Amino acid sequence: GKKEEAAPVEASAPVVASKIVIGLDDNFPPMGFRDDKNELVGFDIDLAKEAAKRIGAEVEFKPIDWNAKEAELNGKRVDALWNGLTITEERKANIAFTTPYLENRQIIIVTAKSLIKTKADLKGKVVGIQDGSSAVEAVAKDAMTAKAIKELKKFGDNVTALMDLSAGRLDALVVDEVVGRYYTAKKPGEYVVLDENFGTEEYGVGVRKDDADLLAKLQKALDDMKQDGSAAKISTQWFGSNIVK
Amino acid sequence: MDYILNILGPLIAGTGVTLKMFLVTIVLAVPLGLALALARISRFGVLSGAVNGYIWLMRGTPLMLQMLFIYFALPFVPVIGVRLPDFPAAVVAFVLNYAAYFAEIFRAGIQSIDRGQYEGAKVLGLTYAQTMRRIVLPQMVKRILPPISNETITLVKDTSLIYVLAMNDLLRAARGIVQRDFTTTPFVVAAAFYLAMTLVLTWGFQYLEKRYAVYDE
Amino acid sequence: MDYILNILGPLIAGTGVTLKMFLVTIVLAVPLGLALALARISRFGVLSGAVNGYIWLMRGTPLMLQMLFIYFALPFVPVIGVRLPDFPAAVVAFVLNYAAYFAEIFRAGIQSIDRGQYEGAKVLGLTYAQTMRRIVLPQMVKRILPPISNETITLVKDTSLIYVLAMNDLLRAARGIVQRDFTTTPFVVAAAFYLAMTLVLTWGFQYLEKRYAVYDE
Amino acid sequence: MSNSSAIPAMIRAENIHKRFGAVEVLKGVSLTMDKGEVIAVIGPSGSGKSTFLRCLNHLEVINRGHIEIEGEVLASTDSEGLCHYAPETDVRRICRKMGMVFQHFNLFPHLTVLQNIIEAPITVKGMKREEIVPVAEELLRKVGLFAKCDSYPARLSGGQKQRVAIARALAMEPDIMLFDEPTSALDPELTGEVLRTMRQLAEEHMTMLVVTHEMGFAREVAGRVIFMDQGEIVEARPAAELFAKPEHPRTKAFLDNML
Amino acid sequence: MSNSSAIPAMIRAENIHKRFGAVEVLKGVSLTMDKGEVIAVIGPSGSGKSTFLRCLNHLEVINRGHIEIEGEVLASTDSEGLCHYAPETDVRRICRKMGMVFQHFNLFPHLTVLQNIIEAPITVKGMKREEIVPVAEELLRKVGLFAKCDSYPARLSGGQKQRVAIARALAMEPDIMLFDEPTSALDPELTGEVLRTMRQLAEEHMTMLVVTHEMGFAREVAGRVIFMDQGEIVEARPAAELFAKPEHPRTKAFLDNML
Ligand SMILES: Nc1ncnc2c1ncn2[C@@H]1O[C@H](COP(=O)(O)OP(=O)(O)OP(=O)(O)O)[C@@H](O)[C@H]1O
Ligand SMILES: Nc1ncnc2c1ncn2[C@@H]1O[C@H](COP(=O)(O)OP(=O)(O)OP(=O)(O)O)[C@@H](O)[C@H]1O
Ligand SMILES: [Mg+2]
Ligand SMILES: [Mg+2]
Repeated sequence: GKKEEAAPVEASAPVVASKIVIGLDDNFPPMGFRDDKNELVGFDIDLAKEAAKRIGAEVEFKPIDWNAKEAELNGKRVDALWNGLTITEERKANIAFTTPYLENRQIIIVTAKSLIKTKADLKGKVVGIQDGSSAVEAVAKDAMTAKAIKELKKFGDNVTALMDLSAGRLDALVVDEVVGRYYTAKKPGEYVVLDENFGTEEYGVGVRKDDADLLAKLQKALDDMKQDGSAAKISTQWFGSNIVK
Repeated sequence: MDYILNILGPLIAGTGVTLKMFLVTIVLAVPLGLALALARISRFGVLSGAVNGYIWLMRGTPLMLQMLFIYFALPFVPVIGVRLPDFPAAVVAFVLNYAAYFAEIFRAGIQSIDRGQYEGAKVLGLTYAQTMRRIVLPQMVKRILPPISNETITLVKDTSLIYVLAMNDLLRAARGIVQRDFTTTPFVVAAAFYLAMTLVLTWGFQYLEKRYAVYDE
Repeated sequence: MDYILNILGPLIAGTGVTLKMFLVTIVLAVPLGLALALARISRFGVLSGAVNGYIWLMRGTPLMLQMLFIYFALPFVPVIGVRLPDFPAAVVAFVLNYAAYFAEIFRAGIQSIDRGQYEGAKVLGLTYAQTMRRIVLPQMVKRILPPISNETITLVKDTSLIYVLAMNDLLRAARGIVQRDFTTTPFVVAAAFYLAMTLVLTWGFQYLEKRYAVYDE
Repeated sequence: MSNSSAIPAMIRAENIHKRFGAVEVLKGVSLTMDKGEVIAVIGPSGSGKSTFLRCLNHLEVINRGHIEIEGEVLASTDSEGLCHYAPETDVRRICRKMGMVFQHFNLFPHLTVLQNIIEAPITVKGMKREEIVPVAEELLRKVGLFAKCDSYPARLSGGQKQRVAIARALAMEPDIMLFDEPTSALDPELTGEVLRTMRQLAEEHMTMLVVTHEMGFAREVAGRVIFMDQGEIVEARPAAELFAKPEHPRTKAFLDNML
Repeated sequence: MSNSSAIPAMIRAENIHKRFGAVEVLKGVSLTMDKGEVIAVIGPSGSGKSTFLRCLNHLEVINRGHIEIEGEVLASTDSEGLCHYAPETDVRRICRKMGMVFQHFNLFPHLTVLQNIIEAPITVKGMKREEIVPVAEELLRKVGLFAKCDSYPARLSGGQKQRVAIARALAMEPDIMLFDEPTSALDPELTGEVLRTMRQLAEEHMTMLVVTHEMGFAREVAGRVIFMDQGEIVEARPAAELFAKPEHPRTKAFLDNML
């Protein structure tokens, strides 16, 4: 009986998106995470709420395993991915993106005592990244450095990687700037962000490729929010300045 | 200390998820396991063989894969395919998996009952079903308490696997806070919670063992 | 089919990690578990109590937390603190954890040996150590094969926990490819690999059970 | 064969054959037993005594032969040598006419003495607790164990267990009692109590078929004694005769060894 | 008390007291046994026969009293009533002078018959396999079980198991053999073989202390018979005398019940 159930979803989704289910990694501060009351908060959360309001749709945030984001989206378990989702060529094959709303760099974090000052110093070193994050592709793209480093360790999350960095088993960590800055701010003086990075990339909201209607609506809402300054306000609230693009 | 009080909220919520998962699994997997065990020892070769294969498959592959399969792949399977939300999907996977483990324990327990008990019941005129219900299964319970207790304690911790479906059980709640606050204190608190749950279970099973100790064998 | 051949490389590498983890754990945890079991049943109350507490702690908290503790927190513990690389840290955690489970199985096995066996050995002049080595332990092996077999099969799948220390076991290798290629085929292949490993283990234990069946009890 | 107007035999077994794998354990055993008769079956270990008893109440399935209990056919063999049993519900009903007491008691360890006795009357006969409890208590008084009503079997001595087993069988009101070496798992001292109970049953004209090693009991209580060896009945005669002068040399050798 | 110039008694037990919790099971039992003597211990169940035997070879620890084996002190009680045992290695050496045969055989199920017998001589005495195997084979021939050398105990009948147990004890060349109801777990038919083996040992002048229910054996083989009841020795007299006219009414009542 599953076909009957699935059919109305397909039929109704493009017409009126009365409710948008947004998939996110709820362990991804400061974009989306849980506060002490166990409620979802974060920059992307606020942004998405505002956008939904403008579309006139109800919004539901559904925590997903970030590793399974494509399956969640295309299995119609969520309608949009909105959680610091980097726009990449590979992902474009499976996901339709809005235009970028944030610019992000893949920064390199080392300990304060570290002798590593440049990308070149990573030669022969052990470098960590979060598995499934866009840092994986960013490092892979820089073939020269990728070849030079001794080992690329893929961690389940960035905190484990940072702890390993502190423990000295890891020499450097490549991570999204927004995330990296969040953590380094928690332990002032312990970490240093290198000047060089693994490139700039852009965050966008992802929807199913056949869901053109939702994409258009989200795009319009985002554009409006950028223009009337409400996006800037949210950014200032979370990052202390407006970094929205 | 204040910090611990602050994070207690999400951790208690996580414990709720863990307990809910645990209880629902136990309540469903035990009867299913018993049914599988009875099918496994039945005289119908086909049934017994099928159950045997099922048990092998369930015990031979990781529970995580089973869960991912039921969540993501099942909707595309013809006929039986159904798209389950996360909690029901996790429950189905856990129940199917643990029922296989329980079935093996039940089977061993049933088979450890002396043939004399069956013969004693038979000469009194009890049917096979009556013999099972009134004579064999009640005696089995006593014998399987230790392995069931083990499996149950394992289940408490196994529930944390539901993180792959992004549900916030105790362990994942703790990881969430660790990532938010960049400190390992939540892990220590979570460990204490797990120990407490294990302790309660251990006591529960000790009580049961004592109750069943009124008769020796 | 071609696709499966393509992804076989990383999956086989992952299987290697899984097997290495599995074998090292078994080889170390079995003797440690035996030592713990003997300590547990010894007449020295303090030793027995300490081991009891250890087993409770190890079985009561998630292996993942134990692994994180040994990897990250152990270096800061005074005296015994040591900073272990990932594989050794995982091995230590697995061995300490599984030794606790094995210890309980061994203890139950030893205690199931009839008192008459000890008395028979004693009147012949065997010391306690000789009685254990020559009479009790060899008989125990036969009885513990089924639970040990269960635990071992569980271990094969448990090894996938080492992903938290960023190691690429079979399951994680499969997940990696799934994410990269956006297809679930690698999971199916991984499941087949797990089934194969389980099958080999099952056969191995069946062989052992047959060998020990030369004597009944 | 059985004529409905005559009083049917309690047990009529004819030409029973039983194989375990390739080994023929019963090679054509026949026995007819009348109401109130007490028959003792003796013979060396492995001669098939237990197997014969177990064939009578369907604990073993025979390969050939004919079994009738109180005129009802349990199993029969057709002209082509195929053995047929009655339908399952009939088999269960017919077998309920026979109570059985095992060498190892086979009490239910998780039930108290009283519960052991009332279990089958309630479950099988559908009796009410209030009906059967007084009966059970009466039976326990009879075997001298009323005080042990609420004990679990593990707390009883072997002799006490066996007497509970007898009471349990009697609670189903069987017409025939089968005993398979009821005292051979007991210490010699505890044997007496059980034999006393069995003697009492015989005095009340219970039909009893008893496999036993207790020659004293066989001599005093049994009307007929059957000597089995190697799957056959070698001699079947009144007890006094058989013990006084056994006809067959095998019987003689066996009795010499036992006494 | 024991004079080193005289031949010491094989067993000298004096005033043995043994409590289990609050229950006093042995209330001052004394016995002196000379070389080559065969003594049977009889008495009702629970009278302390097994406990007494087990105290002699340190399977139970006494609370009070004095035990000497071939002149060596195993346990003694000082003037303040405290009981002392010899050092552990001495205890082990002294107890090795006594072989013991249990009611339930206690054979090692994972070892073949031959391995059961050679295990202790190799492990305890450090003998070589080549030395002990011929001895073991000789012993097995003696008890009539040479053909079963490579069988596992589970494949043997009860009587065979018990004879292996006897051979196993003899392989350690004890000076004294203790038997605790060696035939009471056996079918009556299988008892004979074991009793024959024990008779043979008695004929070879082995010193034997035998707890038994076999009155026939006690009467024929034992020099003295000891009747125990409620933790005390009630009567200890030559076998013929005790059976012919027991002095004590308790002995008489017991014998009447048994025969
Ligand atoms: N289930 C079985 N499978 C195979 N052989 C069996 C089975 N039950 C009995 N036998 C064999 O059948 C033969 C007769 O056994 P049965 O138990 O009837 O003898 P018995 O006269 O009762 O002996 P005992 O006095 O030792 O009880 C024996 O050789 C026995 O080994
Ligand atoms: N380990 C024990 N703990 C407590 N009580 C015991 C223990 N062993 C024996 N007893 C008790 O001591 C008493 C004497 O027992 P023992 O076994 O010596 O008697 P017995 O004369 O050998 O009897 P039987 O003929 O039944 O073997 C009994 O009442 C028994 O219940
Ligand atoms: Mg029999
Ligand atoms: Mg005794």
